[in-house]
Amino acid sequence: MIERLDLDALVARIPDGARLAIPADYAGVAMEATRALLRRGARNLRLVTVPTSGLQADMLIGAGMVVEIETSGVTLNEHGLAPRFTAATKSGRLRIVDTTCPAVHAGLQAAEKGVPFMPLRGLLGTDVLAQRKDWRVTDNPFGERGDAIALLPAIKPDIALFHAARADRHGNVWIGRRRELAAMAHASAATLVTVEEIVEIDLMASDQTAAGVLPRLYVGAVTVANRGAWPLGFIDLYPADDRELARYAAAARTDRGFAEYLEGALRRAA
Amino acid sequence: MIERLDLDALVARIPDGARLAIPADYAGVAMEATRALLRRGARNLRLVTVPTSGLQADMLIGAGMVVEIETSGVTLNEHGLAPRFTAATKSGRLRIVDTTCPAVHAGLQAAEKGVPFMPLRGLLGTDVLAQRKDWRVTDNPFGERGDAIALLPAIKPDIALFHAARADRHGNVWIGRRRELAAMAHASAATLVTVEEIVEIDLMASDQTAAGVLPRLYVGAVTVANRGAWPLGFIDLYPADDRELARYAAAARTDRGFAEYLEGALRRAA
Amino acid sequence: MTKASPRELLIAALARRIKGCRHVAVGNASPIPAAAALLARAQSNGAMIVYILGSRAHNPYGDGARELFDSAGQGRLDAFFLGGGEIDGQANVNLVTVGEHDRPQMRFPGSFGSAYLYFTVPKVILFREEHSRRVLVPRVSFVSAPGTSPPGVHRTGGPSALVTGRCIFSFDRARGRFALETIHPGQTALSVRAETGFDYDAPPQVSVTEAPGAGELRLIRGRISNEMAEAYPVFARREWPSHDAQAAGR
Amino acid sequence: MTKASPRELLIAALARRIKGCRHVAVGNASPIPAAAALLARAQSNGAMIVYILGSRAHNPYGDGARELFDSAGQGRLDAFFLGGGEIDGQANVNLVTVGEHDRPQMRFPGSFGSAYLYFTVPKVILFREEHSRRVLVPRVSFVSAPGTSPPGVHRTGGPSALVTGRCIFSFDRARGRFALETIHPGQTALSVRAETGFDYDAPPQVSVTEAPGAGELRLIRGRISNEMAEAYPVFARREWPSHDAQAAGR
Repeated sequence: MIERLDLDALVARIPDGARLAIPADYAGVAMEATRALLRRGARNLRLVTVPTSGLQADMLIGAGMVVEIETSGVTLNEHGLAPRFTAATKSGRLRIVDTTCPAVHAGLQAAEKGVPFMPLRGLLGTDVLAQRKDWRVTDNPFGERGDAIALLPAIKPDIALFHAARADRHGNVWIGRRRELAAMAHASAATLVTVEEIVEIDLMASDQTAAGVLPRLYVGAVTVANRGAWPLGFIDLYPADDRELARYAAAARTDRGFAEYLEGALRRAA
Repeated sequence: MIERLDLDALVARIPDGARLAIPADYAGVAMEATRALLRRGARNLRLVTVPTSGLQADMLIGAGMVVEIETSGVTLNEHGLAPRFTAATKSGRLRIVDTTCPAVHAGLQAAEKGVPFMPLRGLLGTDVLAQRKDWRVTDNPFGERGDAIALLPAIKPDIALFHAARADRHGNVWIGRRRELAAMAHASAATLVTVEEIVEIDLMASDQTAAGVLPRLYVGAVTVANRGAWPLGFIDLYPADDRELARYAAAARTDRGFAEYLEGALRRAA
Repeated sequence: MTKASPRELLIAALARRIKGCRHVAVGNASPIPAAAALLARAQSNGAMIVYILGSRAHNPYGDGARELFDSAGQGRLDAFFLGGGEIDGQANVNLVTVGEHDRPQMRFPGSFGSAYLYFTVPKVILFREEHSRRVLVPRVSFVSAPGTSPPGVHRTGGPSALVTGRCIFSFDRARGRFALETIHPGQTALSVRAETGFDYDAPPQVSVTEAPGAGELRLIRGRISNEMAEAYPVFARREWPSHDAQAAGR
Repeated sequence: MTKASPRELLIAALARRIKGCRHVAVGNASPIPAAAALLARAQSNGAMIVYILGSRAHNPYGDGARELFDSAGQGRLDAFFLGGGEIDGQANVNLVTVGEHDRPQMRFPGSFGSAYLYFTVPKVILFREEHSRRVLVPRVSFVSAPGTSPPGVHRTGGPSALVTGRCIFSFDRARGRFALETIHPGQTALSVRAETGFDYDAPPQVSVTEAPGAGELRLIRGRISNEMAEAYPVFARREWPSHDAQAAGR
């Protein structure tokens, strides 16, 4: 049986200072858990966005809980720039480790395979590469002399946190086509999941459901969070709440607007 | 719409000399297509087993159609050693490129990612590594000095051939949990698939089915082959025909027994 | 039928450039390229495979977000649309910062997949609706993705054109230089030159970008506007307000 | 209940060695280790996750055949059973050839995952039912997987024991040497020494391998024999013929 926690107990598993992997807006963002984390007041988080983020990273940054973010992009998409991220970049208080989407996937795959690094094409001559003192360029030992290729170190988050449609009582989590969530969990020391529901069947029992499962081997704890990705949309279960996102985008343009929005959001969710 | 071919036309897409990737016995072996290939009489095939093989490789080798096999293991499992493989290894006529299962997966993943190589732990001090002149050992540039690690070149088959439960009319193929088939297809220049049935729904339309799909982007052609993995078993659709496998294992112990078995098998399938 | 809007013109122009491609992808915050890809797909009789980041309906992958990049690395992605906070005359693209990286004057969302896809996709079409000296600069502050690479760099892709709200430039990879191809209705060679921060080649006489035909316009305002409502609801509502009811009814 | 068969004794002995493990995997052609893993799992009250290669029912992975190796690389696989065409006194394992690699006297199926899992799984239990000088050799002809590695080699796993049809050896990784731990009923210290091709340590008095208790035997002959009929039908029929009807009825 999987350990089932309430939201506060779930986010208590995210220690201050943790390297926390979070998925992109389209892949299942644990917003309800994020509000619980914001209520608790986490400190010094180091976010790894897989490979991008939006509202979730922006709120954590706005609340001053993030010291570092490794990301390919933070944006509210149709609702514009992520305002707290953008403000923080100019303040110099947030360490931004710029990367590119396939480099995030490659780094997680390196951790998933238990290898120290992964090669990746592209990158040469970019300032993304120039900024990354932790990346290396080497000659491809299988190529012509002078065929340079970048090597990226494994990304090993402490915690992966995401939202999924369902889990079974054993802790198998149905992630469907969002296989980056599996890579993220494989790469991370521990994985915390919120789900819309716990189902009674064993998701691994039939190939039909097992094809979309992150197995219990990787899952530390599960919490039911109804509409847990709101106001972001979640697969075919609910669309994004565009009105709420627009309200956030407008409010978060200023420090004060953000503080008021946050207070309201945490009060309502409590 | 996907190109649908009859079995002979499907295997006509496998040129003599092709580097041909085939899955392990448990993952969906296209035995009916293999019999068509045996009837045609392919030449100089270079097999890559993903990561092992059994009856399929043994029959192709027995028929003299294979010049090279890169494999982690060829066995009839409970029915003993693969007799034609074993005989061929002693004849010196078959080039055996010994490997280890995770190295096959890593090589395919390198091709899948479009990188020239993949690092892998383990291997150091093995004769598997010592035999592989195409593998390299390097110092891990992210580790302590002298932290040696093996680098394996990408494996890029010309053709991937396997059997699956179903495809839709667009060519999306449902592979369920057998994700090594996706890696094999991604790594290969072309993929040929036999299926138990063509379904009328679009397998990509719902997340429930899409989670187990190899998308049409990779699929060159599809052929319906009822009980296409026989006498091997196939997922939950049919078990292995142990009597037939025992019959093969006994017959194939000798050149003559194999020739007689082959003749019977090809006649019956025609 | 009313005349094509400036954006509908862009949609049709972009769609024409990817005709015949088998596999096309559209990245973050790119409603006009997304509509163009959907238009080209609708015209391809089912042959074109289109990925639109953030869309559930237009996701042809089974391997998660990684598959876009992996398929590009395999040489299976024919065309990609890329925007830019800044774009310069060598087709370098900046999606990160203007000014110092650690204390920027301006911060964009990030490089997304550009530092990889620009190298691996044969036909990358740069698109930025805003055509101004703020965007089209002599030299980008930060290279998210370089327009060209020195010999020896493994590169199977790169920029083929730059489409803006004023014109279309083609890109000569060997020379690392843009050439004005067509200007949109209402623009002149001079107005384009005035608003462009980098130098480029221009023919003595430049023709006007072809407007969408009646069939294209019908497709855009019908099927494409409806498809767009899923991944780009805000854009679709703004661009095709009269189609709201129709889209909601689907 | 009839007395435990020699194989049932081995199943129980192997199961005891993986007690408390969270994640255990069994590779190719290993019916006795498979039964042992299933027994340990049945006794774990749902805590143990067992993978049996080739089994559909006992496949806890969602990422295909790769996941066994990836999970080991992550440090998530606690125990693995490994056989050997040859095994030597330094716990080197040969699954490939005896004699010249290209013109062997004897060819085994291949190394499978041994060249990797022997390095990455903390507790690898070597198992070979045949205990003879043909199998337990002074020095293997081909090293599929080395028992020990020099300092500096990244290695988080390795052999912990060797279980045969005659006895159990434990392995001292620091010394690279086996020690006789227990002998199975019917064996003597001398009979084991006579059939072993390598040198090993032995205590002055060696105890006998503990036989399975009544509860273990009931589990083996009931639930485990039924579970085994799926992945190892030939073995299950031969070992537990009286259970055929029961298994068929499930």
